[in-house]
Amino acid sequence: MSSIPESFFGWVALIFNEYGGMFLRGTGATLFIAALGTIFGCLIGFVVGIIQGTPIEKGTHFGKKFLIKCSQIFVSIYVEIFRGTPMMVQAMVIYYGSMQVLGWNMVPIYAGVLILSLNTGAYMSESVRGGIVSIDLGQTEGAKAIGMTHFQTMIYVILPQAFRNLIPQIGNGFVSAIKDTSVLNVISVTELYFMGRTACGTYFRYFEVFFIISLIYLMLTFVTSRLLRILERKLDGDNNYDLIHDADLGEI
Amino acid sequence: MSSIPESFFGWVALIFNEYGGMFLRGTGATLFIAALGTIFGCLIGFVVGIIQGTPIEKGTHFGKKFLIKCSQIFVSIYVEIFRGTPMMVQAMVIYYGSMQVLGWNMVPIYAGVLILSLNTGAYMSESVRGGIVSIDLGQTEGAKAIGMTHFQTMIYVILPQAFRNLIPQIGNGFVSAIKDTSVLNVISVTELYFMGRTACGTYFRYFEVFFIISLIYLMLTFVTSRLLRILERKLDGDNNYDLIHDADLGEI
Amino acid sequence: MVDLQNVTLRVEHLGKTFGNHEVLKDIDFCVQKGEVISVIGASGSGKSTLLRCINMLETPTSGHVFYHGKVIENKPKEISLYRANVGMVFQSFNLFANMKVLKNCMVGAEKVRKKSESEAKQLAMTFLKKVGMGAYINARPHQLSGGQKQRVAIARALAMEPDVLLFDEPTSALDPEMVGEVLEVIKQLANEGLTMVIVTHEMAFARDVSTRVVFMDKGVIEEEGSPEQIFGHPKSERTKAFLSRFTSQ
Amino acid sequence: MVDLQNVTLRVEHLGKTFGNHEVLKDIDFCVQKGEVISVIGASGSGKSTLLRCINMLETPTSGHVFYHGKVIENKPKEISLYRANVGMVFQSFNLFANMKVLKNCMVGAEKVRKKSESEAKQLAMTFLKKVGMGAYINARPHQLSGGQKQRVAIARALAMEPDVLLFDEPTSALDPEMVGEVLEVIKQLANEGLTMVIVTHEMAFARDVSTRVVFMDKGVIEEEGSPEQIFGHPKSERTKAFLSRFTSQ
Amino acid sequence: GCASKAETPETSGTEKKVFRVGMECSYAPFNWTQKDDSNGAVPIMDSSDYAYGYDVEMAKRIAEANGWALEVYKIDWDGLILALNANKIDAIIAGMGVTEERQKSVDFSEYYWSGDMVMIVNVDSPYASATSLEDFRGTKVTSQLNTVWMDLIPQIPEVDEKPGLGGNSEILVAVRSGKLDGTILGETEAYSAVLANPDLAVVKFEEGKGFDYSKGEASNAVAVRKGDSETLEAINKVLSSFSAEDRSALMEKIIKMQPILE
Ligand SMILES: Nc1ncnc2c1ncn2[C@@H]1O[C@H](COP(=O)(O)OP(=O)(O)OP(=O)(O)O)[C@@H](O)[C@H]1O
Ligand SMILES: Nc1ncnc2c1ncn2[C@@H]1O[C@H](COP(=O)(O)OP(=O)(O)OP(=O)(O)O)[C@@H](O)[C@H]1O
Ligand SMILES: [Mg+2]
Ligand SMILES: [Mg+2]
Repeated sequence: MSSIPESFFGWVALIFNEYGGMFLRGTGATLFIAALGTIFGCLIGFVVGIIQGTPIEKGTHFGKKFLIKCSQIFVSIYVEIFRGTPMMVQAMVIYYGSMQVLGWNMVPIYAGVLILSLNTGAYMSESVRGGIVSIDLGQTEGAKAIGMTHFQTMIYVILPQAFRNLIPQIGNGFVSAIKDTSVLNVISVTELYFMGRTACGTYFRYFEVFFIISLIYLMLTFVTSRLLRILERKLDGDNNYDLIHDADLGEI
Repeated sequence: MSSIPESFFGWVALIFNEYGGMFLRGTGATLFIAALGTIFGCLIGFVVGIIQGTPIEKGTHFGKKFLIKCSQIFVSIYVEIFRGTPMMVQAMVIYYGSMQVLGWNMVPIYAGVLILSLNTGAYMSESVRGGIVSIDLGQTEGAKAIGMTHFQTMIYVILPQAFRNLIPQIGNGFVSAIKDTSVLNVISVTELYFMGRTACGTYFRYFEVFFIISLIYLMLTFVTSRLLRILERKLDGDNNYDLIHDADLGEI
Repeated sequence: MVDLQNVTLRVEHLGKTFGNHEVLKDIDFCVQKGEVISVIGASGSGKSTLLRCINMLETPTSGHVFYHGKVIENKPKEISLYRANVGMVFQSFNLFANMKVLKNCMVGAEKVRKKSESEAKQLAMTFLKKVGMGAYINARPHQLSGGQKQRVAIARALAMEPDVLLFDEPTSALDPEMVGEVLEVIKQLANEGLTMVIVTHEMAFARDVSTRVVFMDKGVIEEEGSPEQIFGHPKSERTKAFLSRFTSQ
Repeated sequence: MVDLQNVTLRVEHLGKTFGNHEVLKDIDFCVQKGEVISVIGASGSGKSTLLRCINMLETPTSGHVFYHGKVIENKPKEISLYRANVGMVFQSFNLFANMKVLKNCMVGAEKVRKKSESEAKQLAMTFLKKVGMGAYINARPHQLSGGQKQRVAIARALAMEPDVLLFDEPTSALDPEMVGEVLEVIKQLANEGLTMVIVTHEMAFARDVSTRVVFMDKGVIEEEGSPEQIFGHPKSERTKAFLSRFTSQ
Repeated sequence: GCASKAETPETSGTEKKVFRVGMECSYAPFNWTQKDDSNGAVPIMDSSDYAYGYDVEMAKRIAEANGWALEVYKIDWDGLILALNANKIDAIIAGMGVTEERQKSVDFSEYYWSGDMVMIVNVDSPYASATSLEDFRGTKVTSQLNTVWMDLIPQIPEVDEKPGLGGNSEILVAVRSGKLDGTILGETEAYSAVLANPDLAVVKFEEGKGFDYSKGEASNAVAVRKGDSETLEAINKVLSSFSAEDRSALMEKIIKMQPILE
């Protein structure tokens, strides 16, 4: 193994041989953080979307009005800040800040999940807002007319429909998350991209290293988008339905 | 300037004093690239969305069928690759690759616009796909029933409606773009984040530098989201309409 | 004339303006327990808007709605409860696109009325069968024909077991046979004490089913009275003109 | 009986199945130039599906559609041209939500027929006035009442100056007065040579306006004939039963 | 400012003091990552990989001499200072050069390595045979962002300075592509880089015709928290016991252990 490779793929083979295991472990960390971050991020996004969309009607009790208004202002600030600042800065402030000021010693990978969730949540909440607007107003009216509260309307009628239309956004969010984990190396999370940089720092062969890294990213995102397409098709439901025959009606 | 500041804001003042002009120039570059990148990215996204959604009907002429199929495969590959690989790698390959292999000497800032456009376009096309699905099928049928082709249906009926619902995505895209320009540093674009890192490297005062940088980012994104909200409200149209009086009807 | 004890719904000085377009003008109107009121009138005269205001889906620009003598205030909780008791069938159906037919009719009983799943199912099935949609419980709204959607919408409203039902053209998409069946259902419900306000374009339906007919024109109630009165001896010129086609048949 | 020269539309062995649900069964049917055909039948009998198949909005599972003797093949260009000539008014209107009323009626003439803007506007205004919607040209679809939407939908289809028009319950949301007016418009169009197929639940409308009536039941054409024949002396038991409510009035 | 409450290195019960060191583990031959503990590599905290290189060897010796237990943390360059100030690590040993500005934020130990400054160019370019800065007149040059090398670029006559780039490997790509005529690098890492990229060549200047720099800029030192004199003294005591010859011998040995040369 002592000779230095001559060709592109010779280098690729050498680097993969030496760093393959590390790349795989890095991929594991990336996937772990990105998957959890996207899931929590979506949850945050939906919750924020609901809060932002809660109407403050004239007749609402004062205390409740105040509470709604406060939480709306709070989530607006949250969204603006987390959408508006680089995730690397957020990571530095949350991780090192909490250590310096509060003395918390967070485990980097969990801190990473937290930061990514908050970040994805901020973007997602905007998408959710768009998704809610795009649902026909008649659906809201139908739900209200049977006495559903705003919250019930959201949970049972609007969000399930918005969710289906938001799957491409969730896909985008996950794909972004996979790549955004790379900034977490400032808080010493060693994910895939950092492993790539490490290999570069050792071998000084940029294209060869990032050829491997990009292939791994591509595989992850490709599999994700296929899975989400399947989910879409599943949510669209069967084209078919069975008629219940009169004879069976009694049983139901 | 020679004395070492004691407080956080002392450092902030010192750094701003020293690097303020650079930060502003960096902001200019960031805005230029992000704005153009988002605009072209959206155009790409809409075009790709249309191509991906073009149905291949049984009766279509063979040549045309082939053409549609080819362009669909082509855009799918484009989307997968540009969504699936880190933008920094794309930048390296496009900028240095074109120089090394083709001898093109691109101007970094235009190369940056190109790369960001391609990247945003890939994400946007997924959003557009989601936006198109969420438009009521009746709209497509209405358009088809008056003899519109698939393309006309998209241009005159579906996309204008999808566009309105996609504004939050476009906002997200622009905000991401503003921050993603930071990776363009690998092709020597000196945008805001790069200026920040430069300032950090000199004084090692990360929090202070990134406090300033984050404030600038926040301002940019805040203004953007407000502007887009205004656009949304504008597109929703006036709540009001004027009845045309019988007397005036003749004139029209 | 008005038996205040039995007044279920009352509308006072109700006005609704969209922009500078006055759609309802100072409407006074009351509904007594057990009444079946038909609202007729030209397209665009404000019938749907009246129902929507009564159900608080539009906030009236002026005036108040009283339910059992109590003014309905714009408090979310109160309005939700009110709406559960005052159901509505929409002109455009508004079935929940994400639920199958059965679920569409169950969700209200389950989530709003807090009934058990089996009770809600029982209830939903009863009314779906009543409107002849028992066979379609597994279909999704977009798989139904116009008339089928309309019938599901009616069943959904009925499954809430409301006190008052507001129908916005409940038979517009139905064939005469089906209209007859729905008319039977409505009569039966009326006998069971359900109060109903029905916007309709089918004069025969209005004549046969209702205890009182309200004729609306350009945002005001032009004339109201018993079916015999309105169809037999309309007073206003507008009413006469409007009904001329029907009565000449 | 069939004058092949004048056959505008012909449907042969048309079948349509959704999943394992057979909605149309081997339909044969032809429309001659200048005819006004009413299609009646129970809810869910397949009337809308028939129109949608004729207009190729649903791909038939079997059978063919002929227009002026030429089979309509599933080629995008050909179908678009065919649809421009064979218009359709939907049961659910399907107005373009992003356009005002005027634009809704202009866009077809402008973009499909390639007329100039002023010509298209002229055309749109003519038909909008005809259906009494001239005053509403600046409104957006969601600001219209049900009947107003329906009238705009009719105007939109007419503004394409089609050869054949397929109407899916064109008067379901209209009051009797308006029904009368639309009937006038339809008669006038018939006189001008427009061929029409009208799905309707209004038997009086069918009787008064059409040259031929088709009764559909469970996906097949149960009976067809002149209005006198169908309403006066129906042969099939199903037809008799279906019409009993109407004829007993 | 809250770092003051921490006593360093931390004492935990009866166990040995722990000496926590941060580095990128991505900068051969000073520090790199490898998959096993061959050559005496040290495990990286929170990971199953190992770190080795000249910096790691230094850290090992410092820890050993003081009786501390060594922990190596792999942290991105931009995170190192933050980690130090947040008391996540006690020292940065990452090939860091000493500048006046940096000294305002951290304290530096004595130098533990000094190298020459060289340039890297394409092997078939006219500059491959250069011997003085004058030969680079008017060339397109840049170097790694936030390094002392960036500050030297203006010394090249009429230089066309390009913005600094993030990592060495990116800069090498830029030089190979022709976007740059050359880049400045420390001699030590330059030879490693050229080893991996035979189409590049190192230009070493003749005495007095090269860059003019202070000793600190060309030297590497350990960084500790400002005011943490206890740790600093302990480190300095160990470092001062190495002679220049010891260092050269060690570096020569380590360069041969680089993964590239295995
Ligand atoms: N997309 C679909 N998937 C499955 N079944 C469908 C679909 N569209 C319609 N159907 C079924 O086909 C049958 C005929 O529907 P169609 O809309 O043609 O009825 P119709 O005669 O127009 O009834 P109506 O008078 O109520 O409008 C109905 O039973 C309906 O449930
Ligand atoms: N959101 C709105 N904004 C502006 N105008 C509206 C809005 N909704 C309804 N209108 C107008 O109010 C008037 C009354 O509408 P409404 O729907 O109450 O009529 P309607 O009596 O139900 O008619 P139809 O019988 O046609 O359903 C119409 O002229 C309509 O254009
Ligand atoms: Mg109405
Ligand atoms: Mg139908």
